Amino acid sequence: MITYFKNIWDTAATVFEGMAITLSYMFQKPITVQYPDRLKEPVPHTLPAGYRGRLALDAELCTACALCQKACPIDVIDMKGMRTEGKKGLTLIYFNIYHGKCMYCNLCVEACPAEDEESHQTALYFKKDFEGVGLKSSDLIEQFIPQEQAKALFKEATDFAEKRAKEKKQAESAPKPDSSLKPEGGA
Amino acid sequence: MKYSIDICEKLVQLVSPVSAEIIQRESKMPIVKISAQEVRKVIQIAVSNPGLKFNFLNNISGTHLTEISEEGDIKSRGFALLYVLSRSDDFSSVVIGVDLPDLNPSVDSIDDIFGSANWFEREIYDLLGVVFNNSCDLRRIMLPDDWVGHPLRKDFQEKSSYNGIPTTREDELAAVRVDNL
Amino acid sequence: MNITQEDIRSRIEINSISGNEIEVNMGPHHPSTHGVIRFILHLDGEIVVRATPDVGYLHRSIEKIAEKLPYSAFMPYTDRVDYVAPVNCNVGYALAVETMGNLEVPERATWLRMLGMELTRIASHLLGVGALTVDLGAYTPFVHALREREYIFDLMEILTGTRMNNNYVRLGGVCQNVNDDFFEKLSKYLDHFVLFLDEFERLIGLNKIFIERLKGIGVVKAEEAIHFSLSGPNLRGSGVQIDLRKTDNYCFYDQLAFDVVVGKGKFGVVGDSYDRYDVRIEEMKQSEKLLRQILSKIKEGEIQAKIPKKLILPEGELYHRTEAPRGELGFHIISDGKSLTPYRVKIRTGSFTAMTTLSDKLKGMMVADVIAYFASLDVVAPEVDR
Amino acid sequence: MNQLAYMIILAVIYLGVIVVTAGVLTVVERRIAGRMQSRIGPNRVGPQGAVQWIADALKALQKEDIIPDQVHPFLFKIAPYLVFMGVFLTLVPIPFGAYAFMEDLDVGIYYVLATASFVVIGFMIGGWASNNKWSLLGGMRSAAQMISYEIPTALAIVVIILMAGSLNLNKIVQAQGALPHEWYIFRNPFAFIAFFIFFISALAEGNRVPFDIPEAESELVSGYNTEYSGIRFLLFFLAEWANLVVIGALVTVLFFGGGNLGFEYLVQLPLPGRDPMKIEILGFLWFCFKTSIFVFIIIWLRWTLPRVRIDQLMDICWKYMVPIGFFIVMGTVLWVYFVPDNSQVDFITRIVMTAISTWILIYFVYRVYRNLKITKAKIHLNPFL
Repeated sequence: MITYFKNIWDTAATVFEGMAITLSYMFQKPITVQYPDRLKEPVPHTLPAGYRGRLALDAELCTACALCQKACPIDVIDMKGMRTEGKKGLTLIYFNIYHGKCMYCNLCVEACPAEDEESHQTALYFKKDFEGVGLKSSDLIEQFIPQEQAKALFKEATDFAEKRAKEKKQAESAPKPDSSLKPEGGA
Repeated sequence: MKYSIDICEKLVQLVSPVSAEIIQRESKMPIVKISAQEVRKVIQIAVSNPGLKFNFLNNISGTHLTEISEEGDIKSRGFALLYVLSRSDDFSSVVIGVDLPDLNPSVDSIDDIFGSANWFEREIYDLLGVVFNNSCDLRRIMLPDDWVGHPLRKDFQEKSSYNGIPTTREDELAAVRVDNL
Repeated sequence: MNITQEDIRSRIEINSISGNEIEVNMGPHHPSTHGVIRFILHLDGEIVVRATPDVGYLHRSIEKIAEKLPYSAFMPYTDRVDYVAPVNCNVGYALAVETMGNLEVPERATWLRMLGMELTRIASHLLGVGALTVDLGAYTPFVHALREREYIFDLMEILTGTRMNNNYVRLGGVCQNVNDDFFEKLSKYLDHFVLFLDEFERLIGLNKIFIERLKGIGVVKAEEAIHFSLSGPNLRGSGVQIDLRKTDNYCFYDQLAFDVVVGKGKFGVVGDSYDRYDVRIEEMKQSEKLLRQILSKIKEGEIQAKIPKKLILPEGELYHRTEAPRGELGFHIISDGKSLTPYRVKIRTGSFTAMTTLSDKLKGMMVADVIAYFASLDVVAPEVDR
Repeated sequence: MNQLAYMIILAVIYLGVIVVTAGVLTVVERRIAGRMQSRIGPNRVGPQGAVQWIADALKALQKEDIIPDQVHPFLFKIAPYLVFMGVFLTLVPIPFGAYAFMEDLDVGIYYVLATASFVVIGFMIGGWASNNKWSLLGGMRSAAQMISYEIPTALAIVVIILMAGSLNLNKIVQAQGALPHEWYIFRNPFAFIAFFIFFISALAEGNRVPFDIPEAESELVSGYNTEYSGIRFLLFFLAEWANLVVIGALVTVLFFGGGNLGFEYLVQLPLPGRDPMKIEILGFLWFCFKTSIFVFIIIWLRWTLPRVRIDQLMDICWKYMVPIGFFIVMGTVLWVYFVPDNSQVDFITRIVMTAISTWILIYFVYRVYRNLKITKAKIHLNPFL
C-alpha cells in the first residue's frame, strides 16, 4: 500500500522537478546562431588555426615532388611534374584535386616539404572555407593550373623530352668520334 | 599487455596429452599452437580448469595464409585461426593459434561454450570460408546470402558487377587529366 | 504483480503463444536502430516471440582495405571504424602498431592522445545517453546532450583541426600541437559540464517514468555478460569490475587516479538497462576527473617521434586492446616482415559482441522494451559491420 | 429555413476559427519547444514565424495524396474526417465566455464525452485500413488507450456534476465565481484531485506525451498515420492540435470557472427563430487567457517527459486513476451532503485550498530560479529573436 502512494509521490515530484528545469530554459538565451545572415562575426574568423577547411595549392611554391599524391590513401590529388626547357628540376604541368572524395585527413599537407619562410604555410594547405559546396558535380574537381595553360605546358614538356631523347640517341649511336675529341678537351 | 609466457607453459602442461608448442616465445604475444582437431578440448580445459579459468572470449580472428609460388602468383597454403581468451578477474589473456589445411578448412565450433563465439564464427565463415562443424547457426553475416566467394581471401577476384550493379566507379579525375586530352 | 519477462518466455517455450505471429521488419530504415541494422521480429500482439538481427548494411570491408595501405595511410580509416569515438580508435591502432614495431612516443604526445581520448569518450557517452532518452520519447534531454557535444566539438576543432573524423593520431605521436588558451577553454568547459550533468540527472535520470521504462528491462547478469563477452559499460553495468585502462594500463593511465564504475542496481536489478545508463553517466564524471588530472600533468615537449618513412614491422602478430567508449577495441595485426602493408588487420569492437546477446534477450520482450534495451546497449552500426 | 442557413454560417465560421487556432498553435508549440531546447524555432516566415503554419499547410496541400494499393479505399479515406469530426464536434456546447456560442445543450457534458469516442473509431479505422503492420499496431494501441481513459474522465466529470447540480456547461460556469477561491478546483480536496485525474486522462485522450503511444515515433515509426500523406495527413495533424484547444477549454470550463467575471458585458445578436446569441466580450478574453495557460502546460509536458509503455499506461488507468476516481466521487457525495454551499466550513476549506495551491506555485517558481542559479545561466527574457 505504501509503494502505491510512494509511486504517486515520486512521479509527481520528479515531473515537478523536470518541468522546473525545462521552464528555466525558457529564460535563457538560445545558443543556436542564425547562420547565413544574422551573425555577430563571419564564421572564418571563429575557426581555429589548424582548421581543415578545403584543400588549396600555392602553385609558385610547389616543387611538383608528388609526395602529396603518394601520401593520399584515396588518390584525391592528381598532379604531374615534368622537366621543361631551361628550368632545373620539375615544373608543375597540372594539379587537380577532387574535393568530392577528399576526407580531410591532413596526410597530404603533412607530407608537403615546400614551406613558405615567414608564414610557415606549406604549398598545399587547408583554407578556412568550411562550406565546401559546389553547384555541379564537375565543380568538385578543382584545377589549380588552368586547363589551357596545363595543355601548353604539357606540349612544351613532351617536345623537350623528345628533343632530349633524340640528343641522347645521337650520343649513343655515334659515341666513337666524340670520345676521341673528349680526351684532349678533358686534360 | 597481459600476455605472459608462464601462462602458456601452464596451459601446455595441463593439456599434456595434446601436442601443443609455443611459438613467438620472445615476442610480446606468445601463441600456443595446437592442431585443428583438439580446438574444442583445449578451450574446454582453458575455461573449466580451476588453475586457468579463462572464461572470457575476447576475439576469434581468421587469416588466409599464402606464399608466392615460382611464377609469382599467389598460392594459398591454408588458414590460421586465433582465439584470444582472458580471465574475468584480472583480465590476463592467453592466445591459442590453429592452422587449417587449404582445401575445405573446417574446425569444431565453440558457440556452446561462449555465447558470442557464434557471431565471430559466422563472420569468419562469411568472409574467409572456414566451416565450423555442428555450429548452432552458420550463415553469412555481412554479405548478402547469394554472394559468391569469400572477400578476405588473398586470391579473391572481385567481379565487375553484382546483380547488375557495377562495383567500380569511373575515375572522374582521368576525364580532366591533360595527358589524355 | 505485473507479468515478468521470465514467465512470458516460459509461455513462449511451451509455444502456447506462437501460431498467430506477424512478421515485422524493424529496420534497416528505422528511427531507433542507431544506424543501419535490421531486426526481423515475429510479434504476437506486442510481445516479441522471435527476433533475428540482420547486419551488414554498413560493411565497408575496412579490414580488406587495410591489407592494401601502408601503416600510416590506414589511420584515417580507423576514424570510420567507430565514427562516434574517432580518437579512441586512432589511438588503439597506433598503440598496436607501435608496440609491434616498438616505436617510442614522446611524453607530451601521449598526454595529448589521452586528452583527445577522454574528451571523445564524453562526447560518445553523451550521444549514447541522449539517443537512449530520445528512444524513450523524451526529446529535450537529447537536444541538451547534443548541445554539450557541440561544445566538445568546438574544443576538438582547436585540438585536432576538425569536429569529427579528426585523424588526430600519427604513428609515434600526434599531428598538431596545441597552445595554452586551449587548456583554459577546456577547464572552463569542464566546470560547466559538471553542472550540466547534475541538471541532466535531475531532468531525466531520476524521472519516475524514465526509471520505470528502464528498470528491470533486459537484465544481463554477470556470468551472462561474460558468457556473451560484453565489454565496456555494458559489462560494467552487469557488475563485472573490468576496465582495460586499469587492467592493461596503456598510455599513462597508471599515473592517474580514477575508479572503475560498476552497476549497483540503484532502482532495479543489477545489470538492467538503467544500470548501463547509470554507468555511462558515472563514467562521464570519471572522464571529467581524468581530464582535470591530465591538464595538471601535461608539460611542454616534442609531439612527434622520428619514425622511418618506409615502416616495415618485424614478422609476427599481436592482438592489442584498448578501452573504447563502447567496450574493448582490439586490433589484431599480422605482418609478414617484408612488405610495407600489414598482412592482415582484424578489428574487434564492443558493439559486435553486444549484438550477440540480442536474439536471446529480445524473446518475450514488448516492442517498446526492444527499443529501450537496444538503446541501453549503445550499439552503433559501423562498429558492428566494419 | 433561415435557421438552418444561420447554423451553416455559424459552423463555417467556427471551422475557420478552429483551423486557424490549430494552425497557429503548431507554430507556437515549435517556438516553445525551441526555447525549451535552447534553440530558436521557426522565426523566418512572416514576422517571428507567424505565417509559418500557412506555409506548412500549403506545402502539405500540394504534396501528392498517395493512396497505397491493397488499402481499403473507403475506410482509408474516411478515417481522417472521422477524427477531425470527433474533435470539432466537442466544441459545440463549450461556453466561450459566460454563454455558449453554438448551442446551449442541457446535456452538455455527456455530449462532449460521446463525441470524443468518434476519434477512437477514426484512429482504429485509419490504423487497420492502411494495410501496414506498424499502423495496425498503432491503431490497436490507440483503441486500448482511449477507450480505457474515458472512464477516469467520466468519473472526474461526475464530481463536477455533483457540485454543480446540472449537466449544462453554462450553468456550471455560472455556478463558479470569478475569484480563485470560488472555482470548483478549490471547492473541496476531492475536486482538487479530480482536476489532476481529468487533466491526465484528457492528455491520454488527446494522445499527448507521456501517452502518445499510438504514434510513438521511436517504436512504431509513426503509428496509424504512417501511410497518410498530403491533405489526409494534414487533417490528422490539425485534429491533434485542435484537441489541445478542446482539452484546455474543457479544463477551464469545468475547474477554473472559464469566462465568469462576476459582471457581464453582454452583446446580444438577434437570431431569427431562436433566442438571441449572447456574446460576452470580456468573459471571452478571460476564457482565452485561461485556456492558453493550459495549452502551454500541455505543450510544456510534451517536451519534458518520456513516453510510457503500453502496459504501464494500462496500469496507470486501471490501478491508479479508476480507484482514485471512485474514491473522489464518494468523497464529493459525502462532502456535498454534509457541507452546504457557502457555509462557514466550506469557506474555510476554499481559502485553505487556494493558499496551498499558491504556496505550491511559489515553490515551483523558486525551483525554476534555483535551477537558473545552479547552472549559472545568463537570464534572457526577450521572447522575440
